[in-house]
Amino acid sequence: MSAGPTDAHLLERAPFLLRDWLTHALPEPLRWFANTLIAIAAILAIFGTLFALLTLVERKVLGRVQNRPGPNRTGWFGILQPVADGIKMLTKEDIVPRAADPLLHFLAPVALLGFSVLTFAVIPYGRDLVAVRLDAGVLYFFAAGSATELSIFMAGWSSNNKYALVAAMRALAQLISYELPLLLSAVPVVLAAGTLSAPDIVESQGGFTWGFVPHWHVFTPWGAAAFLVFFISALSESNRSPFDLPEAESELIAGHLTEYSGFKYALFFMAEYFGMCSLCGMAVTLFLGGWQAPLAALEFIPSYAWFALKLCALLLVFIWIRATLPRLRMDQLTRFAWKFLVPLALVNLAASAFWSLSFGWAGPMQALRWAIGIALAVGPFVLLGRRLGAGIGPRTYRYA
Amino acid sequence: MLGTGLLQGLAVTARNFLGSFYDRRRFVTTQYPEQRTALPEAYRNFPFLVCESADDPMGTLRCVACQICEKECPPQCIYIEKSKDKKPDANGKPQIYPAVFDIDTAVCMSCQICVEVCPFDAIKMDQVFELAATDRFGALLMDRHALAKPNSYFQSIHPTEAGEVDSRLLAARLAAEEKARTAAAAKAAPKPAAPKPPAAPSAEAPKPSPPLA
Amino acid sequence: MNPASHLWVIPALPLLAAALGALTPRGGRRLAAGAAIAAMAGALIASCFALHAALAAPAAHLTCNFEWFRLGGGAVRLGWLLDPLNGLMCVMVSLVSLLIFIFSLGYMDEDENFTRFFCFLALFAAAMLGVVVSNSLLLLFVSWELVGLSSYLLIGFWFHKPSAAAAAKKAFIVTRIGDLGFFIGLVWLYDSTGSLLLYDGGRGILEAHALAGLAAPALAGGLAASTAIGLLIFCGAAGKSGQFPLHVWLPDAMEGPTPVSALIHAATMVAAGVFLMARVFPLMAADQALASAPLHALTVVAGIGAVTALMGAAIAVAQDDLKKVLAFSTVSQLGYMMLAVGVGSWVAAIFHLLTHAFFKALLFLGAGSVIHATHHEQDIRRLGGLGGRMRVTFATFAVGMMALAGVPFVFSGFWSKESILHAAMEWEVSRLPLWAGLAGVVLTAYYMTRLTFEVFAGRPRSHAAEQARESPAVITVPLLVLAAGAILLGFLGTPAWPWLQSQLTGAAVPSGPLIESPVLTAVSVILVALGLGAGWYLYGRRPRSDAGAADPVAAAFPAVFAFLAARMKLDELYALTVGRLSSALSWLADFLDRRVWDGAIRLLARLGELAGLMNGEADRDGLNAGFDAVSEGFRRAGRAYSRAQSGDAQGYLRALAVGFVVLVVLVLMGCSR
Amino acid sequence: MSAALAIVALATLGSAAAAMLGRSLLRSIFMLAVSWAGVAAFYMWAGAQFVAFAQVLIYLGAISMVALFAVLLTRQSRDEASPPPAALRRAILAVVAAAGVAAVLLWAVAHSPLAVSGSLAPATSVRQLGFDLMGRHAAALLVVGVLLTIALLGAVVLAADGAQERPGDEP
Amino acid sequence: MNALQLCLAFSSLLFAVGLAGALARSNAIIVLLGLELMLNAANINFIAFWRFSPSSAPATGVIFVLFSIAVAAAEAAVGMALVIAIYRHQKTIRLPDATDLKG
Repeated sequence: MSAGPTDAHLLERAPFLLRDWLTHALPEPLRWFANTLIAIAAILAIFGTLFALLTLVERKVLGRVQNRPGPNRTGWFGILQPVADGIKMLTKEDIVPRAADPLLHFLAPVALLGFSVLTFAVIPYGRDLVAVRLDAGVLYFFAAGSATELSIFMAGWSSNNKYALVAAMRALAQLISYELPLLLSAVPVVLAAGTLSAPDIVESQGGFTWGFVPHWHVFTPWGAAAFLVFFISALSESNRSPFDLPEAESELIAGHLTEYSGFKYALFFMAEYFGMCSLCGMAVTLFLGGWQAPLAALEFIPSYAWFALKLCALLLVFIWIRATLPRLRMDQLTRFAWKFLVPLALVNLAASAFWSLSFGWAGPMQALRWAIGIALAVGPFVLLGRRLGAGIGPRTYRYA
Repeated sequence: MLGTGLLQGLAVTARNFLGSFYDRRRFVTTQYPEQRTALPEAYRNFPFLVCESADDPMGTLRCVACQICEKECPPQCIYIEKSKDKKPDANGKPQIYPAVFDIDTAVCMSCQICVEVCPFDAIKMDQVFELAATDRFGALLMDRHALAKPNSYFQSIHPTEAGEVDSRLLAARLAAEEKARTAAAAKAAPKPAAPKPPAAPSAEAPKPSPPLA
Repeated sequence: MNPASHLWVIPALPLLAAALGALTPRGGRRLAAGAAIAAMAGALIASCFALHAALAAPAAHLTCNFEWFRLGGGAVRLGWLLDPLNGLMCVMVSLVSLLIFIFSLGYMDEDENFTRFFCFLALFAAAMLGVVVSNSLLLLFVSWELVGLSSYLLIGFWFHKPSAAAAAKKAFIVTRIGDLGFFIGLVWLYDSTGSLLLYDGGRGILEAHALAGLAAPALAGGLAASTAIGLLIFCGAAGKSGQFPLHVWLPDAMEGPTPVSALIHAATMVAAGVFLMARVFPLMAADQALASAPLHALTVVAGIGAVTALMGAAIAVAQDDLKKVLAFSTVSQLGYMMLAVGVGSWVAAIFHLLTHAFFKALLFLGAGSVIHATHHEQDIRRLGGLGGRMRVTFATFAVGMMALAGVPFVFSGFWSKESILHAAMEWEVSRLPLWAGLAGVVLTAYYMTRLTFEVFAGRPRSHAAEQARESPAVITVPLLVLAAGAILLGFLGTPAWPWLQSQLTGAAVPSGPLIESPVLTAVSVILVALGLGAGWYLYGRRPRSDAGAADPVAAAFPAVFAFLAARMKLDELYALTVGRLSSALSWLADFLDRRVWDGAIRLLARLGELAGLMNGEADRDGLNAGFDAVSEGFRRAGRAYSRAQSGDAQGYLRALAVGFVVLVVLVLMGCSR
Repeated sequence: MSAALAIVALATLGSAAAAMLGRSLLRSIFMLAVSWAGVAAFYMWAGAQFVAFAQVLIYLGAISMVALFAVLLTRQSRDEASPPPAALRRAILAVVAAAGVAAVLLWAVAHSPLAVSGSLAPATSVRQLGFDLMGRHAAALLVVGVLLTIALLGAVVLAADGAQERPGDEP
Repeated sequence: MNALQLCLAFSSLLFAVGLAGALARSNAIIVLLGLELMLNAANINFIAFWRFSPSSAPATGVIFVLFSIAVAAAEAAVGMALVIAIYRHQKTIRLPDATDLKG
């Protein structure tokens, strides 16, 4: 964490001022240590709170979508529901099956939460507001994210329960399948920005065309396609509906969480929401301009507020999708990844390469550039979609 | 094109989400403990024992402890002990009454067989559903005091069926009174010309009433 | 901004259309055709701009070179080139292609693989334009091969016809033979100059520095490397342009749909060879300065061209198939162009190339119109009498025929042919090309007259010809446009106003009198008149009455006519020589295998057997025990060794580890001692 | 500095040894994952961040997954344990061979004149790495890409069941 | 013993552990993973020499390790596929049983 922007106004500098006020009295090496600790504490506190709120908001939104009010008993509008849930989770009995592998059974949620939290380190939450400024930040993010698969498998295996094991295998297949498009859809951004460092990627999205169209990657043809692929893969990577096969409660009880209760279950829950938040944060960073304001006139609002706004919007879309779509089948899931997302991401890579190469085109060539770019994004989508949807019609029932 | 269906679905849910804020009629739920919806008449849950008056429920139970329901109950949740003595029933006729009549609501499955087999219209289906208790050993076992509910209650929850039952019982009582009067008259007039065949009103009465569904 | 840097748009547009066509399902006829025609129109517009830019500075070779990829230390560089030669070729190719595309709309209307056809056509045009605009022989070669591929696809478009499939294969293989030479030439060139860029600011292979190095007498016999390389490249050009030894694929290629024939024979594929020669002319001519060399590359080119010109014209005299006549006429005209290159006047070659493209495309499309109207009747003996019914076709065909025949002063063919003959006359090395050219002139006029009278005069000689109707506008409009071109184009390069020549060479050519050498012109006009007259005398005076009647020439000279009709038996000759040679070689190999080697082995075996016999005798006589012991020892050793081959992977790994340790220890002991 | 190295090394070696000794296959793989993470930590220590992340991504994210899949797909395998004498013999041989190799290597390391220059890690930015990969080592990168593609195709072909997809099983 | 030698010693020991595992265990998967450990040990050497090399300009060591990791990934994929193929044929993944090509 650096000293923070010095020329920005007070609100923008508020986090840094607060930190410096807390630690200015300490001698140098200790101060660095304290600063780091404060960063960790801040991330944990903010995202912990966000997690708590998110569980409530999710239930409220799901309720609204289903024309119900949602939880509204605990506290004003159910605001204390997360607290109640937390107390319930913490006071529940922690059961470890006798046939389980106790060490792995214990380690799985811990490791999962650990890796999920690790991914927060490289996301830029605001101007200069990033915990660790890494040269290869995006790579770090995916490396830490990919390690979560191991934890889920650990949970499924160590439970020694057939449902949990099936869920673990599903989780493996699903996460491996969607890791690929997730990475591939991030590569065009790296290509365009020319850096693997998340703060630099956000910086590269600054500026406006004609004063009101921000230079976010999602507003380029390849960026829109890559965002779509990234978003779908992120849904799958965070085991969210409609890709929640590992915990498909109608088939597998609770999947890899079947044998977990009490605090460990809460840890899993937390890790999943953390994963969701960090993936959304990365999506915001890569495609939605990170902490950049959408209009030059709105830049007086501090950058971290913009980031939070975008993050919350994406999370709401996650919830919205959960409220809408039914769960896929396993073969449909993998088919979708390998036959649709991966080719789309690969073609999109070429599209973004074209976009970078045609950087200097101007005037009527700019129109041509857009036409080709859009064709490269939409054409494969339509063709692959037709391929994917071939043979899927209204189902005919033989005996009905 | 791929994805249009998804977008349609998303539009539907978004409409629901937004609509739920300004159109209260969309809501399918009620705030239960405070707001209660009127239960439909056909709703049935757990049996109760019908008594004639709310003032003296034990004295006016219709049950004669015939134990048919106890024997028919599939999960065997009914326990009955006959009384040693007899008490006059609603018609004034002395009858055996249940000294103990227990139903274990933890076991009862609300199948209504006890109601169907009862020849005395003494046990009927209730509409209760808030039977939760904090004591899982005693509180779910209902004794006859807890089970007894007046006929007026029955009238209030199942008016159609109750009216039918009442009219039938009234007919039976009238028939019995008629018979008693005839018998008294016969006792007064030593030679009855043509003694009426002892028609069994209780057996005759249910005939016109269609079986209740 | 360098206009050459946008040059890639020209081939990219039809390529895009081809890609779109490939992705279009069979039903999307409108989409595929529309995309192809729109792309071609766009390419035409872009070509016009390019030409405009090129004419602004005719002498400058505008280039746009870029690095394709870098492997290790070296980089492969490609580039685009823009000069008047390129620009003219671009405009010509895209204009003729556009007209042919439009024509195909009508011609291929009933074909079920309509979309595929347009996809191939667009690919072909893209490849050809790629050949034209590339500034690197490598890129040119790649496009060149793409041209070959798409011509294969197009000739074999009706692949369900065995003859079409065979013709496609033949075209592909024969041109490949030439391309092999081309490729070797390229490799040699790259080896000796380190670049394949044509113009590269002084470092290109067509620029003085590289040429000076190449023209030195480096090979045996005082030959220059440039002679050998030039001849190798000429191999490729000869294959594509149907020059004498490799021309056999061209007439067979008529199996393809007629627009394809027009595209291949008029505008593009065959022109590619001549264009290549003109493009690398500085390289070809580099050895001219070397007076001591026994052979100059251009001499060979001129010779081959002369032979081809004469031979093609002679064969065309005796063909009965409408398109075959035109095909051999193409061979002959290409011979003229090569002749022009060979005698040093590549400008005349390009002039003729341009005019020929128009009038030959016109002729082919006219033939296509006839074929379309008569439901694929191509035999001229069974046609006839179409002049009255298909007036537009007849008129435009007549224009094309007169242009090809070289009817003086009005038609473009006359002017371009005159410039070639004039160049041939001024060549000092030999007069043979001139004689061959003059002989070709009379033959050309003769066979074109014959063709026209057979097809359009007299009365219909078959049911199909009786039923013929004029073709729709989509077919006739391109004909009219091409006819106009066939007339007007000639005036760009008359000696009195040598605009084309000045632009192509980049230096102002002084305008001379309209007729440069009156004697030569008079001779050639007389020869044309002779040819026309002979044709009219034999075929026009009394048109053939029915399809079975014998040809008047065949009646007079049956042997000669049959020889020519059988294409001078060249195919048979190849079958007899090349085919026979390869059979002979395989027979020889088989014989060696069966008799010689087998015999030797048998002999050795016999010897071994004998030795064994003797050995056995000796063994049995007393050595038995000893040999037994030795062989038992071998067997035991083998068993021990095979025990090591346990199939146990870990065992191997273990052995490796132990071996490593032992080795290191041994080495250390050796060192410490 | 060296203390951090020692801790990383001990953790890596310990988990690797535990993985190689462990009875349970799954636990072995998890221990190996720890050991790979240790190697990644070593890379971090040495200042090669990019390699460290690549190590985590590929070893923890991919290779351990593949190994887990292989274990699960071969779960019905006959009992692993060899007859005791053979297993013991192999184990002893293995330890002897490995110890020999280790001894030789350690001896070589200890007796080689290895000079350490510069206390700072050479600064290699990701950008520089990218330029190197795409520039000087472009050919190698191409070859490795082809190798990976072919290896993956080969793996699919090897592991694919020969049975045809049943008709009518489409969604 | 300086830092470089420490690193090299670390890699040697890791190599030995991997070798021991590859030699001692009969399960093909563990053997393959032992090989992976040995590869990792080799990579450690590259990084160590890169880290302590006198000429710090080229990132050859790092690039070598990247390639090595890629090759290791390919090797693991093919190896596991082979294990599965062997399992399908022989219903076992014990290496000592896979001796069909025994001489």
